[in-house]
Amino acid sequence: MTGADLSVQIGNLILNNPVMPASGTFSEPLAEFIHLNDLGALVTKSITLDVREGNSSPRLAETPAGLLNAIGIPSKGVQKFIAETLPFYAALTVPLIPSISADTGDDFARLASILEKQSVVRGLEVNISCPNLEDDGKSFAMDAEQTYRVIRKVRQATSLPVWAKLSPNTQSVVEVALAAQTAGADAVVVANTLLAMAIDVETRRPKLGNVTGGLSGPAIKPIILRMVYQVAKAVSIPIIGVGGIRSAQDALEYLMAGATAIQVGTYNFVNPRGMVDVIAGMQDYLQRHGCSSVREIIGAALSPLTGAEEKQKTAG
Amino acid sequence: MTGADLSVQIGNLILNNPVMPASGTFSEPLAEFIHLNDLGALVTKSITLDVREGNSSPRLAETPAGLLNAIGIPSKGVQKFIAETLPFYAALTVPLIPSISADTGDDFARLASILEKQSVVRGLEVNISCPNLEDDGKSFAMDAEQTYRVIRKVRQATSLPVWAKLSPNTQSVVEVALAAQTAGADAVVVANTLLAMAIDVETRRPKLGNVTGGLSGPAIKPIILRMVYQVAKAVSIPIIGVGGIRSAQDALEYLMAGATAIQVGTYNFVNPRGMVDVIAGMQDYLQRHGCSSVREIIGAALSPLTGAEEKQKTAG
Amino acid sequence: MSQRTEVRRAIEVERQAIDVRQAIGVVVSNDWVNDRYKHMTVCVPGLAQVSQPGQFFHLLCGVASAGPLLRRPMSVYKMDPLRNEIHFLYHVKGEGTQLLAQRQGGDPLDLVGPLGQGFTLNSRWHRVLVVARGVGMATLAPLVAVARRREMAVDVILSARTPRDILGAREFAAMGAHVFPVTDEDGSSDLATLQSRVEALVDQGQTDALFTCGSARLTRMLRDVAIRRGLPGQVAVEEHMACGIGMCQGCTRVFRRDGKDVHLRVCQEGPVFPLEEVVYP
Amino acid sequence: MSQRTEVRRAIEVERQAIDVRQAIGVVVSNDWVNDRYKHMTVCVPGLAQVSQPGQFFHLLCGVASAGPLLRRPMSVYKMDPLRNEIHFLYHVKGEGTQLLAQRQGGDPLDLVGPLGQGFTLNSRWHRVLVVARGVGMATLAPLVAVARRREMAVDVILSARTPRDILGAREFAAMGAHVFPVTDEDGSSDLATLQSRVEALVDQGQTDALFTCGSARLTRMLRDVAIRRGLPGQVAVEEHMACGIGMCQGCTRVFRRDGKDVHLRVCQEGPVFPLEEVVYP
Ligand SMILES: Cc1cc2nc3c(=O)[nH]c(=O)nc-3n(C[C@H](O)[C@H](O)[C@H](O)COP(=O)(O)OP(=O)(O)OC[C@H]3O[C@@H](n4cnc5c(N)ncnc54)[C@H](O)[C@@H]3O)c2cc1C
Ligand SMILES: Cc1cc2nc3c(=O)[nH]c(=O)nc-3n(C[C@H](O)[C@H](O)[C@H](O)COP(=O)(O)OP(=O)(O)OC[C@H]3O[C@@H](n4cnc5c(N)ncnc54)[C@H](O)[C@@H]3O)c2cc1C
Ligand SMILES: Cc1cc2nc3c(=O)[nH]c(=O)nc-3n(C[C@H](O)[C@H](O)[C@H](O)COP(=O)(O)O)c2cc1C
Ligand SMILES: Cc1cc2nc3c(=O)[nH]c(=O)nc-3n(C[C@H](O)[C@H](O)[C@H](O)COP(=O)(O)O)c2cc1C
Ligand code: FES
Ligand code: FES
Repeated sequence: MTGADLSVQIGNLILNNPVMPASGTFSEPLAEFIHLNDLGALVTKSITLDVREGNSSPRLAETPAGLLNAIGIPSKGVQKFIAETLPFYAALTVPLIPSISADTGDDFARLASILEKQSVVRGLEVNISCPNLEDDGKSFAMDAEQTYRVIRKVRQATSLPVWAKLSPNTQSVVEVALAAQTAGADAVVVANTLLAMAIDVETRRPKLGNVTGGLSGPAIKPIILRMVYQVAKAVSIPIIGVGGIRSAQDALEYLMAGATAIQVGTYNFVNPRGMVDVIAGMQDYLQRHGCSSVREIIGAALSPLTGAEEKQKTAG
Repeated sequence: MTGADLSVQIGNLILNNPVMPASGTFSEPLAEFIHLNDLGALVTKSITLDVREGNSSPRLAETPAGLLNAIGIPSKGVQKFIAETLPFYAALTVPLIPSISADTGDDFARLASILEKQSVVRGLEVNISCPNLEDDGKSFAMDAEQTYRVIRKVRQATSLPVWAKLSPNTQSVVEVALAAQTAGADAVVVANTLLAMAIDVETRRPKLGNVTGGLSGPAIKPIILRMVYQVAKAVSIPIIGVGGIRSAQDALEYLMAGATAIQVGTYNFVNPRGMVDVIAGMQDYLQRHGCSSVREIIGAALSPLTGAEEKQKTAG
Repeated sequence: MSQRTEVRRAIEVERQAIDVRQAIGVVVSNDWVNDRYKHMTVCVPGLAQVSQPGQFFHLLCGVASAGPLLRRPMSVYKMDPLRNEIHFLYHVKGEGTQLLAQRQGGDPLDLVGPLGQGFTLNSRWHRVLVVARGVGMATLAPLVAVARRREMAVDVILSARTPRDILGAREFAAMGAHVFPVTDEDGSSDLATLQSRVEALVDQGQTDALFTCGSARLTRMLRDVAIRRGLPGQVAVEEHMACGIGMCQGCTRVFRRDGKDVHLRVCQEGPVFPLEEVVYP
Repeated sequence: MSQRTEVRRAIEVERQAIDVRQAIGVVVSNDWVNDRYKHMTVCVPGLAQVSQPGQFFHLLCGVASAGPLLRRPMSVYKMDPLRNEIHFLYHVKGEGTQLLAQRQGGDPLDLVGPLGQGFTLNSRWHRVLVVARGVGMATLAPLVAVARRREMAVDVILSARTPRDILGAREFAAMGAHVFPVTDEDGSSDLATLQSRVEALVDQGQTDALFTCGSARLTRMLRDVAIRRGLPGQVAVEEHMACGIGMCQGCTRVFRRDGKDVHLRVCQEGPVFPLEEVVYP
C-alpha cells in the first residue's frame, strides 16, 4: 500500500512533509547521517549582515529534560554565507529557508533583499526572537508593534515567503502573531527558546558565560504547545510549531494543536536521525488511523468535543 | 560542632530555616511523614471566600521532568477553613501562612481581614497568579497595575505580613514585582506555574479536563531561577523562590540568585520527606564551605565577578 | 473518618514519632507471568503487617532523577507478613512500569504506603462475587484470599482477551474460590452475556456483596445489578495520581455521597468506594 | 580541510549512501578498574577500523527517555578491529556516567562516532613525550599504542593523586613505553617539579613532540615548554558538548590560529589541537 500524503502547504511553498530542522540546530554535517532531501525543508542557523563571534563560553548547560544555550549568533556574514554555504544547498532539492537576524528593521530588510537574489533560497525565517542579543533577553517579538514594524520592512523588501519566528517570552504571543500576520508574514514559527539560567553552586556563578540563555528541549514542549494552540485559534496563516519535539507523537500533538508543520531542534543533537524517525512515525500513525493525508489531523484538538466523543471520554 | 545558622527574616517574620511547602502541594497528611515543625513556614492551598469544586478531571498530566495540573482552586470556603483546618495548625509552632485567592481585589481584602483575626495566622500569601481561574490563563499578576491595585487593597486590610505570589506568564515580572513592593508587599513569591498543555494523540483531545493547566517541576526551574535573578536586581523586599526544587543544590541556586527563602512544590509528591532532605543538604553545604549562616550565600551570584574569580573561571 | 478525627489523628502523629510509610525495600524477585505482566516481590519490614486488600503503594520507578518525575500507584497483590514481603502484579505499559520491569533481585525500591482505604468485608456475609478484568485481578486477589480465610464462599469471574491472558484461575481455585473464566475470544466476556452470568450467580448463590476494580464498563454494569438486586458492592477506582497521599487534589472524581455530587480523592477517600457512589454520566 | 572540500565531500555523501556513524553496539563488559573508573568494551561492526587515537564517541547514557537529555563524549581508549570492539575508560562522575556504569554485558549502547580530529604522528618523529593526568590517560592510550607500533620511543608521565590512582603504568610498560609515575601524595606532580621533569626528559632524550589532554594547568605548562624548546605539541581539549558533530556551536573555544583569535568547535576542529594554538588568558 502507498502511504498517507504527508505534504503540506505554507504560503505558496509546498513541502513534501511537515518536518524540518529548527534554526541553529542543524548544519551541513547532518548530511553524513540522513538524506537531507527526505526532509520537508531546511532552515539554517540565523545569519547576520556582518561577521559575529557569538557569546563567550561556556555556551551550554544541561537542565532536567532541557538544554540551556547562549550561543548567540556567531555568523560568517551574509556574503561568505552566499559564497561558501549556499553551494552545498544548491545541490539539494529540499527547499532552503535561511534564518536571518539583525539589530534593526532596516538591516533585516537589507538581508532579505540580498538573499532574495539567490535562486536556491526559497523563503526566509525572520528571527525576531533571539533572547541573547539584547539587554535582559528582550527581543522584537516581545512586542506586537515592533514585530509589525520589522516584518513589514522584510515583507516590502522581498517577494519570498516570510516566516516570522516568535518569542515565548512574551505574555501576548497571540497579539504578536496577529501583528506578524497583518504585516504580511506567510507563516509564524512558534517559538524560540525561553529565557532561563542556571547557577553552579560550587563557584556560585552563572553556568553560562552570557549569564542567561535560551531553554529548549522536552521541558518546554507543554508551554510552546499551549502557545501554538492559542495562536491557532486566532490567526489564519500557517503555524510552524517548534519546542521539545523528540518523537512522532510530540510532532502530532503540535499538528493537532493547529500547526501545519513542525521543526525539530535539540533532538537533532541527541539523535542525528531523529527527524527521519519522526517522519516515519507520523506516516505510521496516519496509516494506523486510516488517514489518507496528514492534513486531516491539523487542528484536530481545536474543535469542540462532539456529543459522542464527550460521552466516550467521560465513560472511558 | 553546631551547624550553620539557617534562619532568615522576611518582613518582621523570622523563619527557622528558608524551606517551606509551596501552596497547593502540601496539606495535613504530610505530618505522617515529617515533623512539620522542622520547616521554616507552612503555606496552605489557596482558599477562597466561598465553597468551590475546582476543575473537572483529568486534573493531572505528566510531562518530561514536569507536572501539568489543572486542579483549580477547590475550596471549602474560609469559614470552614477556620473551623476545621486551623485547629490542626494551632497545635504547631511553625508559622502558618494561608494562601488566599479571589476574583476581585475587594474579595482579597475581605479574606485578609477575616483571617487576620485568627491568631494562628502569621502572614498571608496572596495568590494573584493562578493561571486556571480566568480566560486563557490570564491573572492579576500578569499586569503591574492590577498587581498594585490588589496588593494595595490587601495591604490596607491587614497588618499581617503580605507575600505577593507572582506569575511567570508575564514578560514583565520585574515591573510586576516592583508594583507589589510599592503597594506594600513584604515579600514576593516567584513564581506560580507556567501556562501549558498536553494532547492525547489517540483521542486527539487535550489531556486535561480544563484544556490548559499550570506546568511545575524540574522542567521550569531554569526559567523561574532567571526570573528570581532579574527580580533580585530590582527589588529591595525579600524574594521567595519556587519552581522545580528537588534538592539542596536547587534550593541553593535560588538563594544565590537572590532569594531569601524557597518553597518546594511538586517534589513533595515525589518524596514526602523532600523538604527535610533539602534542609539537611543545605546545612551540609554550608558546613562544607565554612559558612556560619545561610545569609552569607543569599544573592552570591548577583555580584559581578572579582578579578581573581574571573581569572580562575577562564583558566579552569 | 470525620474531619475532626482526621485533625486529631494528625496532631497526634505530629507530636509522636513519624510513621514509617516511606521506606526503601529490597526487590526479592521480579518475573514475567505472561508476555505483558510481571510479578514483583519486595522485602520491606513492617509494611505487609499493616496492608489491607485494596490499598496501594506509590512506587518510585526510576533511579535518582532518571525516569519519570512522579511515582506510580500499584495495588498490593499479596502481603506476606511472615517474610516481610509485599507483592505487586503489574502490566508493563509505559515509561514507569518499563523501568520497574528492569529491577532485579537485590535492587532497592523506594515505596510509600500502604495508602488509601481498602475493601471492607462484613462479617455477616457468607458469599461474595468478585469480577476482575485483566490486571484488575491483582487488586482483587488479596480480597479473595482474606474472604476465603474468613470462610466466605467466593465466586470469581475472570475476564480477559484470550484464555491465555486469564490470570490467577489456578491460584484462586487453590484458595477454594469458584472461578469462572470469560474471554473476548469466545464472546463470553461481552457485557450483556456477562451481566446475565452475574445475575444468574447472584440469583442462585445468595450473594451478599459484589466487588470489582478498574474497568468503567464492568463497574457500571455491576453497579446497576447491585442497585436492582439491593446488594452492597465495592469498586477499586483508578485515577491518575501525583502525591497519592491526599495533598494535591489531582486524583479527585465526582461521587454521589449523601445525596450530593462531591469531589473525592481517589487516593485518600478511595481507591475503594461503594458501588452505588460511582457516577458515570 | 578547506571550506570548499568540506562542501564537496558533504554533497558526495548526500548523493551516495549514508555513513554508518550512528550505531547500536552491544556491551561486552563493563568493569571497575579502581573505585572511580570503569572500563567498558562495546562490540560494534566497522567502527574500530576507522577510529583514530584522540577521536571520541558520543554516547547515549540512559535508556529511551530516562536519563539525561544529552549524549556524553568519551574518547576511544582502545580499538580492536579484529573483534570489532571499541573500549572506553571513564570516570563515574555524574548522572550520565552513573547510568553508563549500570550497563551490563549484552545490553545495547547507542553511539555516534568516531568523531573529531585525532592526534597526528609525523613519520619523521623518533621520540614523543606524553603527559597524562587521571582519566586523561584514556584519551592518550591509543596514541601511545600507535606510536609504539610505529617504533617510536615513548616517554609517558602519569600523574595522579596517589600511587593507587595511577592507571596504565603496567599497560604502557608492556607496550615498551618508558613510564614515569608522579603523584600529589609525594609532591612529584607539583607543577614546578613536573616542569623540570619534562624539561629534563626533553633535553636528554631528543623528544620530537609533546602530547597531553584535558587539564588546563598541564596544558599551559607544556605549551610553554614546547614554545621555549621549539617543539610541536598536541592537546586533546574537553568542552561541554551538545551535538558533538559540529552543528550547535556550543563547544567552541577561542584558539590562536594564523595569528588571529578564532572560535573553533572542539568537537569538529578538535578535540585535538596544536599546543601553540591554545589560549589561556
Ligand atoms: C490505586 C491504583 C492501583 C493500581 N494498581 C495497579 C496494579 O496492581 N497493577 C497494574 O498493572 N496497574 C495498576 N494501576 C495502574 C498503574 O498505576 C498504571 O498502569 C501505571 O501508572 C502506568 O505507568 P507507566 O508509566 O508505565 O504508563 P504511562 O502510560 O506511561 O503513564 C503515563 C501517565 O499516566 C498515568 N497512568 C497511566 N495509566 C494509569 C492508570 N490506569 N491509573 C492511574 N494513572 C495512570 C501514570 O501515572 C503516568 O502519569 C493502579 C492504579 C491505581 C490508581
Ligand atoms: C572529547 C571528550 C572526550 C572525553 N573523554 C573522556 C574519557 O575518555 N573518559 C572520561 O572519563 N571522561 C571523558 N570526557 C569527559 C566526559 O565527557 C564527562 O566526564 C562526562 O560527560 C560527565 O558526564 P556526567 O553526566 O557523568 O557528569 P555531570 O557532571 O553530571 O555532567 C553534567 C554536564 O556537564 C557535562 N560535562 C561534565 N564534565 C564534562 C567534561 N569534562 N567535558 C565535557 N562535558 C562535561 C556533561 O556533558 C553534562 O552536560 C571527555 C570529554 C570530551 C569533551
Ligand atoms: C544550540 C541552539 C542554537 C539555536 N540557534 C538559533 C538561531 O540561530 N536562530 C533561531 O531562530 N533559533 C535558534 N535556536 C532555537 C531553535 O531554533 C528552537 O526554536 C528551540 O531550540 C526550540 O526547539 P527544540 O526544543 O526542539 O530545541 C537555537 C537553539 C539551540 C538549542
Ligand atoms: C497540584 C498543584 C496545585 C497547586 N495549587 C496552587 C494554589 O492553590 N495556589 C498557588 O498559589 N499555587 C499553587 N500551585 C503552584 C505551586 O505553589 C508552585 O508555585 C509551583 O508548583 C512551582 O513549584 P514546583 O515546581 O516546586 O512545584 C500548585 C501546584 C501544583 C503542582
Ligand atoms: S493523588 Fe494527590 S490527592 Fe490524590
Ligand atoms: S558540540 Fe555541537 S558544535 Fe560541537
